[in-house]
Amino acid sequence: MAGPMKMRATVAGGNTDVRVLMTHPMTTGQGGQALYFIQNVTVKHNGRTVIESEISQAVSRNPVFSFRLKGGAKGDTIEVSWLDNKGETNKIEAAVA
Amino acid sequence: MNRLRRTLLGALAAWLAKPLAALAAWNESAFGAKTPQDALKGIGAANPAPSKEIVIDAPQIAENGAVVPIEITSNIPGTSSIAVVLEKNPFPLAAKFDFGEGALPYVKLNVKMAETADVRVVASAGGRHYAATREIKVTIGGCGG
Amino acid sequence: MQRDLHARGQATMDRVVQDGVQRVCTESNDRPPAELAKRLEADQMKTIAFPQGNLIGDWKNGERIAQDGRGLQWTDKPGAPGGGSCYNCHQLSPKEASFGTIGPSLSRFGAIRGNGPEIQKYVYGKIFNAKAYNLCSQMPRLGYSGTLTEEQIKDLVGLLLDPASPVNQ
Amino acid sequence: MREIQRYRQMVSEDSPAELFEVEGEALWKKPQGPKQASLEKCDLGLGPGVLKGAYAQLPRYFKDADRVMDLETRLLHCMMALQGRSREEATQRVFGNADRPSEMESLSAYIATQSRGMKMAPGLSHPKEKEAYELGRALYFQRTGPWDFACTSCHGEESKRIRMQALPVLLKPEQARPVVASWPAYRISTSAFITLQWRMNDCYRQMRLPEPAFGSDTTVALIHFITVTGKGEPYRGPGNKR
Repeated sequence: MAGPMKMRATVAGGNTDVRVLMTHPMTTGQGGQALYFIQNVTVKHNGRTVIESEISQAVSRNPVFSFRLKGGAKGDTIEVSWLDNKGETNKIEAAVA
Repeated sequence: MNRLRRTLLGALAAWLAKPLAALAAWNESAFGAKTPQDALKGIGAANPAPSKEIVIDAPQIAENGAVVPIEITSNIPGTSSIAVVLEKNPFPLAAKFDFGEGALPYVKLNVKMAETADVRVVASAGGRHYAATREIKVTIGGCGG
Repeated sequence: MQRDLHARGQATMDRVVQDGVQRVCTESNDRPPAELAKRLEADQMKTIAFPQGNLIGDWKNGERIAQDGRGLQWTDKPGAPGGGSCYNCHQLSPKEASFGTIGPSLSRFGAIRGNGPEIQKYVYGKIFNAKAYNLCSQMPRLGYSGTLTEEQIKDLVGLLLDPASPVNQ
Repeated sequence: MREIQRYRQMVSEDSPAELFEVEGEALWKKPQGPKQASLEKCDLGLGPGVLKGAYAQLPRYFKDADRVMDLETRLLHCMMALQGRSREEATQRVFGNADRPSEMESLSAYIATQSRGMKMAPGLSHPKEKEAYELGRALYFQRTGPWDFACTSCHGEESKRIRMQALPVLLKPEQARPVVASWPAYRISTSAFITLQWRMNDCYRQMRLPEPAFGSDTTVALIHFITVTGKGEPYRGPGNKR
């Protein structure tokens, strides 16, 4: 089961700062743990994909990312989703403040 | 009967899961590479040119290798992707971000580092590749109990 | 504390009861009257059974014991060999950058003081029962409390005094 | 050391601590126990259900329980009183881990956050509050156990550290203030959320003492003593620990 996510998106200096938190163990497969990690993180601005990323098990547990989007206005929709190596997904949507 | 049903359900689940996984790309050969060179080859960015236009903001010393914060900004015009390579990790490629029209080539993330090592950031712009490195010392302070 | 604490694993309730040294140190805020301190230190000295002969053990094993912070906790296996937790409070080998500062640096301890029988005896005794030398020292009585064995303390003496030990490089 | 400070600063800017608030909010509102009640009517000192600023005024004396309580002890009281749960059941798993935080940890994250920016002002007017403070102070100096430790053994002298970890002298307001303002917290080394009841419990473990009961007068008194010593600091947690 995917744990909670949190996100904050704010307009600053004509751009939109996005900070997103994800609950995930991000285990490396070493020391008897399973290899279990988020592989893809996608950021959408008003439904349009603006950032696509591939990440490895080297990203820390409970990943936190900050991104910067061009422009943006209060009330715009930001969506961040992830997909892990077991095919589980989660996403969060928030309005720009 | 039951077994047959389970098999059919399993096949159905596998079939359903497939297109989902196929939707997102994950560069298995680059992320599975065991040397920084192979990792860069894997993302098609072998031999990047050194650049001062990539700014890596990270502490020189990380108290705990499990959480090493790295903030990256590329000032190279037209930067379309940023890759993070942790030179001494067993699998050096940690992340690759592709920025579309609506995003600035900026990212902040936390990574795990096995030991004191260089962090190499490779930015791609207009089909060319640029790199900057920064050393981060990792002191994993042990404690009793 | 008697009411609020409960035994868990090897951490039994008798541990909550203060002994004479602990009571004097608590009541005097670790500054006991000199006369009383002297008398109690002499009592503590009697608890130390100094082994005969050379007290310098294997410094390599001593280094492992100095690194190990386990022993006597409710999460530790009863009877398993404990550690000395030395690096928690002291600087020892220059190779270990993660050391504490509650106790003095012991870097080059033997190189400065030599390793004759007198200093061997002092180091053994200090580790066995630090309260025999300074009544309200913050250092645990590692031998007296049953944390370390005679053999382990000798290995720690080796870590501090053996000229080949990294402490003396 | 300046680079270590910078490291801590960067890590605290992007702390996963906030993730625990989400679960805490759900637990606050979830009907549980024989009475199938939520905790939404729990009085943390400012009236039933008032969360804003409540953490900043704990520990304090509660008339209905006739004792001083810290946040976790009060939550346990509400679980028993409002939800009809037994002490045994409610305290079965008070300290969780990275994979599964405990109910207390998530609730602490959710509630403490809502005191951000408010000055820490634990109760100190009721006789029982003064009593708890004095007991906490006495316990801070009490040397006992096979290793002869008191809190002062590690937290008694200036500028000392265990391994690389700096040790605050919690008798000094200027050193207690930042501590009080940042608990509970996310612990980087274990990826778990930790509370002050956990901190007391684990200090006693490392002091080689028997285990203190959750929410006992001993742990509450120590937490109260430290919080009173560090009072006046605006709350800025949940923070980050090593």
